[in-house]
Amino acid sequence: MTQGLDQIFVTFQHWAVAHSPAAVQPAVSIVLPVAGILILFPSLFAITTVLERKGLARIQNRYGPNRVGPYGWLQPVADAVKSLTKEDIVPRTADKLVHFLAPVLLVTVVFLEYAVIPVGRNMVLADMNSGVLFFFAAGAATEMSVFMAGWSSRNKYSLLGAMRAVAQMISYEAPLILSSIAVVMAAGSLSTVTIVEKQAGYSGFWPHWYVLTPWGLAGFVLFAIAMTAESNRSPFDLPEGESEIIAGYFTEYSGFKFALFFLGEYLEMFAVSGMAVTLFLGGWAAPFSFLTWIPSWIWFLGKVMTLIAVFIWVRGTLPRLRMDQLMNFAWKFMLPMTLMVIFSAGLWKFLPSGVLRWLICAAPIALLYVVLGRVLQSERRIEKRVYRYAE
Amino acid sequence: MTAPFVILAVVTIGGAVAAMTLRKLVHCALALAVCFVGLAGLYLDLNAQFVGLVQVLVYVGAVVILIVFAILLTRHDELPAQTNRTRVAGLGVSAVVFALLAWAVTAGGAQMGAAVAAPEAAMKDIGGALMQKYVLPLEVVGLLLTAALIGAVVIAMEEKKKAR
Amino acid sequence: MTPLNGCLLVSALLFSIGLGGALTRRSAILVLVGIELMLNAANLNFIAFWRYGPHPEALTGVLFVTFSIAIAAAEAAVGLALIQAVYRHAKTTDVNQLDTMKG
Amino acid sequence: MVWIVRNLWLIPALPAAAAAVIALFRQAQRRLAAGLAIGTMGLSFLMALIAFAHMLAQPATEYVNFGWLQFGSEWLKFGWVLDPLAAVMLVMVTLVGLLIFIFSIGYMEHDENFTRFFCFLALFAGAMLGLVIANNLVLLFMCWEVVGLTSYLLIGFWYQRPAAAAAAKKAFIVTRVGDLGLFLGMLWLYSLSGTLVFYDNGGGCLEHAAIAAMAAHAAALGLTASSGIGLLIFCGAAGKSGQVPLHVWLPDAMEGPTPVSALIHAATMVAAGVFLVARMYPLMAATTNGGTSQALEVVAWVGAITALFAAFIAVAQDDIKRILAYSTVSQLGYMMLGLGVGGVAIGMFHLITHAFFKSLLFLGAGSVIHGCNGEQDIHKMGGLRKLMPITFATYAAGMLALCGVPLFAGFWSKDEILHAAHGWNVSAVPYYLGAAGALLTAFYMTRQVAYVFFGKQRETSEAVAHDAATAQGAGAHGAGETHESPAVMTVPLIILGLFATFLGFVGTPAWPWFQAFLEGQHATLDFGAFAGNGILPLMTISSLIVFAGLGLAWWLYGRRPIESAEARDALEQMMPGAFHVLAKRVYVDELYGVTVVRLAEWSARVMDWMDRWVWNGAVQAVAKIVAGVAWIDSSLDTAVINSGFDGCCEGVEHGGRLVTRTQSGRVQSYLRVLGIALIVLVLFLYWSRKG
Repeated sequence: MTQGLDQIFVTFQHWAVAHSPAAVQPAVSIVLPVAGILILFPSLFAITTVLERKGLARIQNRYGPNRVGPYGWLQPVADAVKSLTKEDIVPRTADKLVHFLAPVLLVTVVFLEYAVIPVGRNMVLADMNSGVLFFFAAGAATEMSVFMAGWSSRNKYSLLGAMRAVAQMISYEAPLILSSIAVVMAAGSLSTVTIVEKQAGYSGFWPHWYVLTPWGLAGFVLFAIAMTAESNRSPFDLPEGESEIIAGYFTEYSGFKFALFFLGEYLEMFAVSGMAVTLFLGGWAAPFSFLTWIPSWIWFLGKVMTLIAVFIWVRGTLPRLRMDQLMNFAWKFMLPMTLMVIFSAGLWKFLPSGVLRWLICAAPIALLYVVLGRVLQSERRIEKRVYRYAE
Repeated sequence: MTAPFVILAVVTIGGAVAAMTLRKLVHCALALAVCFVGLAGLYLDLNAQFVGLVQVLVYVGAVVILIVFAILLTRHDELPAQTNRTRVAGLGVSAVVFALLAWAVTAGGAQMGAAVAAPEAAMKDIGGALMQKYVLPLEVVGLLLTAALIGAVVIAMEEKKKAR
Repeated sequence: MTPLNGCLLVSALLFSIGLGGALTRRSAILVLVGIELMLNAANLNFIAFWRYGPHPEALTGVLFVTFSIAIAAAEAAVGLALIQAVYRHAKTTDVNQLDTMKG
Repeated sequence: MVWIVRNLWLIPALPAAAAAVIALFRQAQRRLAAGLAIGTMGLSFLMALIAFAHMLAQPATEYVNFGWLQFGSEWLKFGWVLDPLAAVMLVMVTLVGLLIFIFSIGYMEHDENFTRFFCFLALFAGAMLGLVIANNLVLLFMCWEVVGLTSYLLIGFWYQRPAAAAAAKKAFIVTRVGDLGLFLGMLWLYSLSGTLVFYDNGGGCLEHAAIAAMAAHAAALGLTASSGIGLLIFCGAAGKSGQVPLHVWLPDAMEGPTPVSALIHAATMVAAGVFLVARMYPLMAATTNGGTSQALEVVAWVGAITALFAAFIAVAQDDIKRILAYSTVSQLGYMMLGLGVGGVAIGMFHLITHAFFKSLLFLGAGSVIHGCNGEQDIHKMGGLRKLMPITFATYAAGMLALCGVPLFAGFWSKDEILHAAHGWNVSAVPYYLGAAGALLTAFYMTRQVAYVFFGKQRETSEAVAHDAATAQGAGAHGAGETHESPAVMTVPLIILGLFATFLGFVGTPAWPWFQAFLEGQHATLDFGAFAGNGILPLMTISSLIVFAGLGLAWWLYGRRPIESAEARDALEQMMPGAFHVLAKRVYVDELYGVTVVRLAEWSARVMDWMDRWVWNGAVQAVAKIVAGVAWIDSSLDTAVINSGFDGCCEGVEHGGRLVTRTQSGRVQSYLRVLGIALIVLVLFLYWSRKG
């Protein structure tokens, strides 16, 4: 029973392939899962927008959307209708082709990233030899679309926003990739499926997730910070800092293209969350051995949504950073920390297991954290804020 | 000569031609990105998965972005076209080079490699080779990248106006 | 035409396009782009020879290209930094006007 | 091998490393420099104590050797040795050094070159400790020279003063004379024994096999080889330890800062000569028949003569430090005498006690000078007993110990030397010389104390201001009242005073613990030993001599308080001629001036003449010939070769002008040429393959 439920989508795919004409069988076996992804994540996007607006509203002590449908749950439908029917305005001086291509490229590339994320047991589009690499390569292409959007709009704010976004994404790509290298080292593979399989299995009822090791924990935190920045989410959302540069690189976008950017951003968020889950949180594996009867895809989606909830929570809590703080943080703090995480993962691999190994591997990370904290703080004098009032 | 190869080759060459002929520099850079993606596709088609993905990651994700930054930071007016003489000379030289190379390929490359069984470049093997046989080049490349990083920063850094 | 020859021809074409660009375009950045193209043409050759060569298990071509990409990244960074510095100095990136060594 | 022996090298290495680090400091980093020097010295002291304790538990000769460098098939081995001798020296040097370092903080506090001073001091300490533990004569010689270098640097520390610079040079050159002997001795020793390692599993040069061979080997002039080598080595020792006739540098060395005088020119470096003799004692004492060797005879005679000679000069000196310097020379003579007549233990015992009380006296003198704002003339002091009570008390303890008043440290050690001299089977004269020296010692010390601490204050404030202005450094912090020194200076004085008073009890005839320790035996307490061997009568006699000296001096100087600084010396009134000769230091310097220096000057003049006329003439002649040949050559060149060459040059220039046109500075034209070159290259390769 549980087995059946777990593999229900796989079984359905096999069934569909088996019952289609032989000529289209390969096409069907490819199209079906792609269609699954194309349906699943945009609908998650719709749900998430409502969740986010409601969650933020609660944090800010107001109601949030509550007019459309029961408790406002049909709000995304209204949003979709609105953006589809709005006039698509393109600035006269804009580079029209590039202006059009930018959102399309973004969504395309982000969808590509889902190819290597295992959504459940046996549920991955392409079990690539170097899946993690593919994921980051595709992610690197999103920078191009951001730049195209900003440049083609012929708007200073757009261009500034694009430059900021690209600088930020490049800067945080380094810690993002480096912190995942620790996992790659530990798993001995770049394949996402293998990485998840390495984390399956339990000691007693306790899982073998990488987040439960010292380097994994530090790596996960670093990865989470970097992926927040990579997906331009608060508190790293300066590229669209409305108080300074209106809406950043999509200032000149409206209607459906704007919706595509919006969709792209959320899909990117789901994708990196999915990657974080895959790398550190055991992918689709259940957190405790006595919970394995719940289907794997439910676990995966649950973990992703938990991370999304954290994203929303962080967005409602933290203020936006300044540009120089952002860069300093990436290069002076995140980068050394990730390097130390890699070192610690190497140590972990060669030490015999036990409490001592935990402590030895945690020590360099903690030490570097303290040292970096001291060094970086020593540069600036933290003083009590002084208020000055006009006469 | 499979269909994917032909398509990717056309994309690559088209991107390259566009990158070298378009008037607007940013368009050139974007065309260059297209060319690099096509090349990455060619690598994947040739079973070199790792290299293909690295090509995208490094060239599209970094080099093209770098070029774009350089273009935006060196704000300039549209440059007038080359004089005819230089253009003809340059195109002539490159055409002769191509003719020579194509002739060399068609005349001399035939004895090697009709279809061979696709070799496997497993990530593990590449990693092993990098860490064992090629560990010294790897370290040297690391050093080179560090030096290039520092050098690029030093060169491009705004010269401080001498105070006092 | 064998697949290898196809690859080599594409690579030769790519090389010639890069060379032609580097010879005719006036912007220093595009000259650099042309050089990048030539480099990539060489990389394509390596991969093609690795794929169709007698000893693919040695991985030489793949590794060479990996190193070459790393070096190309460094080269691009330094080259563009140089163009920046030159631009700041001469207020142009036209290679035809950058013909003096005096500062 | 225990830890301390394996790591004995750390004892010299620590201060030496500190010196290297301090050398990098800026002048302003005074506390850091002093802290580092004192800290490393303290660590060395602790390690020396451990080494000493180790020796105490198991007296033995332990050593570590390692190959340093290879030439041919020979290995030059370096290493260190720990035996009771080295252990005692280590403790003494580190303790005295530590105290003097601390004292220096106070003494040098106003000097702008404070860090440099500590750098030199630490370097000195490192080299001295290295000298003590060296297990190789080469290593010892290297340390010996470094010690000499630091001595030079520190004497000339106030190099702005011509006197200091001259004194530094003098010290360096005079000791070099002795070092030449030492070096010759080393060469001879190496040629005979084939090794300069002291102890090396029976293969060392101080071990039985080598010694026996050298004692049997006869050299010229009726000397055995071992005695010859011993005498040459003694030359070095005499230079370092200021034995007659090489003593002239030591009094002048007092131009250096007082802590330097205390550390280097009283306690440690000058004792290095004595230590060297003690270290080489097996070689020096070696005979085939068991009698007294010729080398030791010379040592004893030189020592005895020095002891008396220097004591005479000390009687008539005015400078507080100069008196102490001559006293040091005299006492070093006693040590040599002790070594010559009695053996290692007797000489070393006096070395150790002397190190403590003489450094105490020097530091006390330093304290006095510091307190009197740089004044050094004893005539201008006086009455300091009340103004500087701590200094006075400790100085008195040191003075009594030096005079050999019964129960003080100096009494036991000096008495032992006299006792050994009395029993010497070669001659009785050294004993009488020593006894006379003891009388004079008591006399001049009492004179000095009477001048400095008793009577009434004689200096005028004007003189103080003048002296303070001229004497840079020492106490040059402006004119002020005579005052007691700060605690950082008095505490080392008190510690040294305690040692000076009580240290002698480790080596009394009744309980000769020290001597036994050095000889690796066990000491027993036996009061009966006083009775035997004529000890008690001799002790009584020497006590009487001492008291006679004290009384005589007190009668001359202490009876009436000395009233004014210009008053003539009591002794001068009695015997003006003799006093004058002594005050001029028996004209030894002048003698050297008319003999050695004049000779050197004369030979230099001869060389100059030779250089100017003989060699220069030859060189000039050769130069003229060469110039003539060159002229012929050059005319050939201009006439024949140049015209052809000019033509070539013009051709090249034209060609260059043509080629220059291709260098337009345009990148793309270069690239184009490259492309064409590529085409040509491919075609060339193709054709060459075909052909």
